[in-house]
Amino acid sequence: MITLAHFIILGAVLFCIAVAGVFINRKNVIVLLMSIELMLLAVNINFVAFSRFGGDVAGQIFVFFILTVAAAETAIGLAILTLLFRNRGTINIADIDSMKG
Amino acid sequence: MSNHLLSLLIWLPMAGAIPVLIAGARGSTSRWIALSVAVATFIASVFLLVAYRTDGPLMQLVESYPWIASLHVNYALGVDGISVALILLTTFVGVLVIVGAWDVIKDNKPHQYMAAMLVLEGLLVGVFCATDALLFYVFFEAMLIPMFILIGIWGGPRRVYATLKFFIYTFLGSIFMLIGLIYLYQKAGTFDMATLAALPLTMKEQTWLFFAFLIAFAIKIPMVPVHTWLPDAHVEAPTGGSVVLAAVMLKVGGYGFLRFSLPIVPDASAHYAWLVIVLSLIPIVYIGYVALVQEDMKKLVAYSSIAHMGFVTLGMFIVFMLVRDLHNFDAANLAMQGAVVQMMSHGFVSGAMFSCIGVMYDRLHTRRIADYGGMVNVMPWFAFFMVFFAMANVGLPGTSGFVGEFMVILASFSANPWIALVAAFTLIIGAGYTLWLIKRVIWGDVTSDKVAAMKDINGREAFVLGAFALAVLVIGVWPQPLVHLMGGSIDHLVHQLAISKT
Amino acid sequence: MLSWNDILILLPELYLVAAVCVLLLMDAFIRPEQRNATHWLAIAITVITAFLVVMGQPAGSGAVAFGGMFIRDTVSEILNLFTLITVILVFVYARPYLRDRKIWFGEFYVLTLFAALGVMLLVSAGNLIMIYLGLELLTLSSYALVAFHRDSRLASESAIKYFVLGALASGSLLYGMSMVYGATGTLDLMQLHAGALQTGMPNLLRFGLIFMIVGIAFKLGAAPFHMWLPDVYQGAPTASVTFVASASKLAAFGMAYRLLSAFGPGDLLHQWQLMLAVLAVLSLVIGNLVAIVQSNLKRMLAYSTIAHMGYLLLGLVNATPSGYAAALFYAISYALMSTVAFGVILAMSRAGFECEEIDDFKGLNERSRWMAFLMMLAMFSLAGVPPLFGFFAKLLVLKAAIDAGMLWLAIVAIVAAIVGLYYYLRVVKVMYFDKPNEGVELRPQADAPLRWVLSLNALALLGLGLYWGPLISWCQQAFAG
Amino acid sequence: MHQLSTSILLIIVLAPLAGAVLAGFFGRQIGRAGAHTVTILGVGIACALSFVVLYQLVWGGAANYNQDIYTWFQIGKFHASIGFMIDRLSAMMMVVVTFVSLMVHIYTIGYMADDDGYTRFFSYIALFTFSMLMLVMSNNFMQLFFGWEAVGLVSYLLIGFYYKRPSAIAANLKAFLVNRVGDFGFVLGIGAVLYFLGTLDYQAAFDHAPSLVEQTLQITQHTHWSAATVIAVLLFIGAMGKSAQVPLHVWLPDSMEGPTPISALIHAATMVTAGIYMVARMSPIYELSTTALSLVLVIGATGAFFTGLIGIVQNDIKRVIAYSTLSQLGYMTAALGISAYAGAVYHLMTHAFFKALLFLGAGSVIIAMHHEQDMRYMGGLRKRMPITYLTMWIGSLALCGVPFFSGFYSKDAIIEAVGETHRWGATYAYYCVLFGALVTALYTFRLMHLTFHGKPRYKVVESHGHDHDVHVHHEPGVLSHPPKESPWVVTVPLILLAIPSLLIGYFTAGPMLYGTWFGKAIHVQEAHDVLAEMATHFHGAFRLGLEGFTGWPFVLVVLGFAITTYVYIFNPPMAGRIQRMLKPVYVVLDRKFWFDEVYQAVFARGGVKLGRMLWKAGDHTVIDGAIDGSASLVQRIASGMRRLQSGYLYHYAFAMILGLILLLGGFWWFGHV
Repeated sequence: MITLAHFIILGAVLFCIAVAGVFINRKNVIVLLMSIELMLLAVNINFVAFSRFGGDVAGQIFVFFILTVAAAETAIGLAILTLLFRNRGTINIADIDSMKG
Repeated sequence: MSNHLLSLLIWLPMAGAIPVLIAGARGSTSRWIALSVAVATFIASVFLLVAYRTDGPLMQLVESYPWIASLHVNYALGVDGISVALILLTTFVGVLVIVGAWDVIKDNKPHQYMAAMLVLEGLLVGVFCATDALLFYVFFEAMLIPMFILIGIWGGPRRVYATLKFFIYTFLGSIFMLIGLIYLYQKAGTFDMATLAALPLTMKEQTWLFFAFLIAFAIKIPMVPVHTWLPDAHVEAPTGGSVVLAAVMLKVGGYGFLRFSLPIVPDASAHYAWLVIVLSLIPIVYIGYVALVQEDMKKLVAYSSIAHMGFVTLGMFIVFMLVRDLHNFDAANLAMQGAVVQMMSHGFVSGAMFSCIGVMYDRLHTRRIADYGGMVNVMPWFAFFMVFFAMANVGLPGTSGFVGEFMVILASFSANPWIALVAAFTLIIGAGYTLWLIKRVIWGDVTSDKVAAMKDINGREAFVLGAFALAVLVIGVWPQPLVHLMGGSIDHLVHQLAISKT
Repeated sequence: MLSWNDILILLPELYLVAAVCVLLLMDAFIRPEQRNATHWLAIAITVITAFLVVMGQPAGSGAVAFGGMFIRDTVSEILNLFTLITVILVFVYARPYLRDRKIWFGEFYVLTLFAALGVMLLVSAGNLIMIYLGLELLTLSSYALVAFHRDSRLASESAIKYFVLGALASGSLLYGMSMVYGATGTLDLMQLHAGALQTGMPNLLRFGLIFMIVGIAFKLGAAPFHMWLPDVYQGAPTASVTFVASASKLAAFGMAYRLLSAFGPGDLLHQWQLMLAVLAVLSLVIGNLVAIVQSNLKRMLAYSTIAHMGYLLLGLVNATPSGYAAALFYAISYALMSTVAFGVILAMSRAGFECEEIDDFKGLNERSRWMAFLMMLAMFSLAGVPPLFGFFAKLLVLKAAIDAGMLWLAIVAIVAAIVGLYYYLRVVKVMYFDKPNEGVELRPQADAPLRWVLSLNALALLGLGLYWGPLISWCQQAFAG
Repeated sequence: MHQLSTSILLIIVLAPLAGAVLAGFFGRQIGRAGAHTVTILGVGIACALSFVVLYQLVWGGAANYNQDIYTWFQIGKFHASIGFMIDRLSAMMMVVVTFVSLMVHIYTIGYMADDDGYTRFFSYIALFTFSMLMLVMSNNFMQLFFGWEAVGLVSYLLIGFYYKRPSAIAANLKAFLVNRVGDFGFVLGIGAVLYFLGTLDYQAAFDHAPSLVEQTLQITQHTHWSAATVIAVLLFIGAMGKSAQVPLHVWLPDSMEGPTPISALIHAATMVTAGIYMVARMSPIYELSTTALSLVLVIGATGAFFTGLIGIVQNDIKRVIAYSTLSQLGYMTAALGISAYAGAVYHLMTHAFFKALLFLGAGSVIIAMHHEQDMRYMGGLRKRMPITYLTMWIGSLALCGVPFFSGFYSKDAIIEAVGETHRWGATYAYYCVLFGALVTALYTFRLMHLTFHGKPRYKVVESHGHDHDVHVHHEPGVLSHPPKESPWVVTVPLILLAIPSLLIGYFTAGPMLYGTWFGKAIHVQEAHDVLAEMATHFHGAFRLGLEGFTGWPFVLVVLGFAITTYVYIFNPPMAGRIQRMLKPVYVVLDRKFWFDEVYQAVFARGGVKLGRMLWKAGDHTVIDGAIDGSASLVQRIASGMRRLQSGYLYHYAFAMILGLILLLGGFWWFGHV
């Protein structure tokens, strides 16, 4: 029997993987975008699960919005990425440190 | 007009700063405007003397308008005898610093200098007549800005260090007071100072508040060990800045004690009076010795200011011993009068001393004692003034410097002879550092060609020094009018202090 | 379901959407030389929106539209109004800057107005979904604004940093929302309190709250979620930063207020109060300390923002109407102060000269007395020196903290203020006490609207300092009842 | 009984002040003659009116005057005012002050004729006269202190009159500071008066004085000091400063740096006796404390003998007289100490005349010697300046207390009275004052011999023109002109002073010393009244004079005369031999008991060293160190913290995660409550 707890744990695991991806990854900005996408998916799983088990449809509607916004977000992310590559010739995270302190 | 006399005194100089700035740096227009504004303010302040009735109610010429209605904060002004005296001091000095700076900063943004002075004057008057604690605080803090600018732009080589130190030090002190005021507001629901003075407070609350106030005013006045900003600020400040700083701004600290520490937290003040007394006595001896070895004239006078202001706090806090332990109200009145008269007198004397140093500095561009010597040979009139003010600084009877010290020493003998003993030590050490300075600077043979080429004071300088000298002499020879002016207010305060609030 | 009334309530936002679309279209058809038309039209749109905001204000405690999705009350009115005012300021200040750098495109206006729309939706949200949508509209537009200078290495770097961290933060916010939804079964802010009271999963609720606070703190820029702020302020075009520093702080306050107050009184309240207190302390300390060692003025202002958000949190911590009012007052004052500071930077910069190093301001008083004076007003106001506006804002938040029984927090705040004083004074020192750099031409832009509006903006700091009674009454009234 | 007129009293005070102001501020306009005219006029009026006042009081039947002129301050019941108390004591002082002052004014015309600071000098001495009158005419402690300090100020200015001389400006600083040590006690004394008696008014204070007996001052838990003793001792500390009592006497010899007329006026005749006058005035208080009186007695007697000893080895003619003044002040103080206030004041008066005479005479010699003051280069002047010589002799004999001279009546009375007293310390004091008479004779006759007798030891080189204006000697004892008698403006005052020096004792000793001439101005308890006891043996001044020839003091004076005459007239090399023989003693005296050296080391250099230490260690290291240190600490922490902002995205993200964990952890710890 798959309970709510399983979904929540799955969501939490995905969220943690996503977060880990953001700060452990030191190479590529693309991977960051993927991690962010993953994080939103974790959230979506949570919403859907709560919606389903709570018998309230609002959560699932929220998920639609999240998916839509995520698409826009990714678009902007990729646009910035392009810009970055154009200006600096690299998308290596470890190289992006001209401002600090 | 008399209904809005206080507002006029505050806002006239501040508004006057605007045309001064507009008039610009060229020519003397801006200076003439500044001078006429300052003179007008002084004349207006003389009307205070006419309007103020010594037998009248405690706070007079009251103005009160809601400022922040929803917080019950008022633009509330009023004066008692002490305020009147201090306002007169402020406006008097205000005229003299503008005259004193007339030619001196001619080439370095004179209009900004004059404007800053006028703004400062207005704010200082504001401090002395605010009867709402928040309004007081606003004036109290705001005057840091023009002073900061004055020292920073027209100051000496280390002006930046000095002015930052001055600003941060003072800000540090006052912001603790702000916390205390907010706490009081929370209790009383108002910033009205008279209400706060009547507010019952437990001993614990009073203790916290007392220290909050103490930090603020101890730094301002200043007391050991938070005094080190003063010598630095004085040394670097332009002459006018030093004069205002010493003559009026330090008084704000003493005035703060009178208006906040004493009436609002009398029990904690009484309980910790010993602390303040010790902190007042230490400078009299410690600072006296430190002043003795200064090589910079301004630093020496700055240190002597600290020692003299020790008498102010001493006088204010032995009141508690006198009224609470000994029930000697006459001596308490004497002590309090002494403290306030000392404030006035120090205003004139230190202002004059700094003006004298300014006169020398303008000619030789150095403040080192060793660079001078034998001034009496080349500048006899100047020497006359300098020696006169030195004698006032020493507290010679017949000068104002004597009156306050004498009263405080007499009163403190009634409180505790040992306190008087230490306080009276100033007679020796004060004479030591002041007259040694005079010996090295004024007397002796001319020490260098540069000194030999110095010209005696001109009419403008003579006017400034003469005005100071007149004030010093009048108070010294006949202090009764001043004493009478403040008598009712001080008596009321002293009686208020006898009553416990807990 | 959909009624005319709902439309009327939402009229300013609806108008703005439509007008911005028109603006976008129009801009596509004009030649670059005619950009002024876009400029003035954008300003006109903003003014009209602001007018609608003020006129459309329903009496009393507010109105609700779209089944509780949208709340129009005095809080949203105040926030909307000041957001729109800052937008106008941004437009006026930015024009010469953008023109000099040849990035004077219509998109700037469109993006800024969309961001403003995001703010308006966010602060009027009555539902978690609306919060999210408003927030994303604001942030996505902001990302683009930050990256607006396409050829700038620093701008793209700051954009990517902003983007990644911002996405992380909104992920966290959403994750928190999902848990709150799970625990309470509702997305409606008005029912959240009731849901929280009868929840069967209090721990889940608390977890959710914490994750949401991360999102809020990020938006505010409170430590330790502040890391994006210095880099964005430094790297992004000053024109964009002006918006990010002012309007989006108003938005952040609105979001924090909507979300946190929704939980209502009770156990949870104490927890988020305490958490905000911790964040406040960290922000005050880190912001004020690190600002001291900055040499770049924009970066210094970034750290100063962090510190100021610490003060703002002092008001929120109080969690009573008067505390919220203090925080709102603070947010407004901060928005007005930072626009002046950035406005002066914008006014002093020229093509090839960003005028963003503190040393660039050396001897400004000798070159431009008026600009130096305006900057001085901003600095003293930021430092909290009376009689300027910033002081009274500080006064109120300190009072709020003390009223909340957190005297220690107030003392931390004032100690931090003393430390903070130093770097503001340093700017004044540089302008007034130092000699100008040799060979550097320090001259403000000759743009008349810029000069006039900037002067007005700066003098408002003084004016509102001298007479801030109506404003605080308004703020208090917003939260009363 | 009629009242003295207030306006007359005011004129007495204000006339010299007006002169001083005119001469001081308008010296350039009115010129030299104008300056001396206005000041002499002012002081002359004061002098004449003082005589009038004295006449009215003594013979005219006027009542004592005690009125306030104006209120200085009124705080609660405390009242300070400017006012006058005129009784015979103050009237006598007024006469002495104005008379001597007038003489000095006239004398100055001659003495300062060549000086650049002519008008300034007249302004100062007129100002001094004003101050001194304020002091003696005061009716309250505040004004007393005013006068007290004002005379100190003028003294300061006059000692430093030749401000180009380093020694002069060192001396005036020293004088002021040492006086301030005394004032330190004096102010506290006034504080004590106010505390115990609740008033600053003389009359009220004296009326309440008996209540002091029951009052004490708690010093520590178990120590209580008698109120009268406290007041008396504190006030006496003031007198020690002003009247140069051991150990605060060090300033007076150095004060001889000032021009000679003021040495006569201020540092011999009037100002230095202010302390004596003050104690006499306070007699109702002093009478209540024998402890304090014993202290006064011992200090006075010590000064009378030991400072006189130093005078024997001095070579500077003015310094000899200065030490003589110290010694005579010791006599007066000793007289106070045995409750013989009248004796002290009486000696004060006679001393004022003969000591002023001696100083002015010395000044006359100095003019003649072209400002050479070293007696080793004088000698044989008696023929060249007969008037000076003669008047100096009168002064000397008066000083030594040779019968019938004024000094005899006052000084012998003191010696005898000390001998008659049984107060603690009186025996010691008696031997001090008795052998003080021998010492007096030794230095006085040594001075006379060295100056006027024997062969001239100066050389006259009449060569290069008229450079005597510049008073430069390339070599000591070399004069460009032979010495000659001074002009009449100098000699007339000498003569006018010689008359009272010679006669006044004979005519006034009866009433003033042994009678009740002072009336209630001086209060002595019956048990203490040694003078009254002596009065029972008094049968007229003439008989007293005759008896004087058989007294011990006269024997000692003769002995002193014999020794000095032998040593300095008949056997001059003997002086050097004695000096070598008594080398240790000589060194002690020559070094003046090392007072100056010790003070210099401990107070002057020690103070500077202490100040420097406090400044560097306290202000700089500790306080500023703490402030600058905390500033740089903040800076360092900030630099450390900025490194956290590494610029790397993953660090930023990590910080956010840490923040999240922090909040979660906080929830874990506190959330379960």
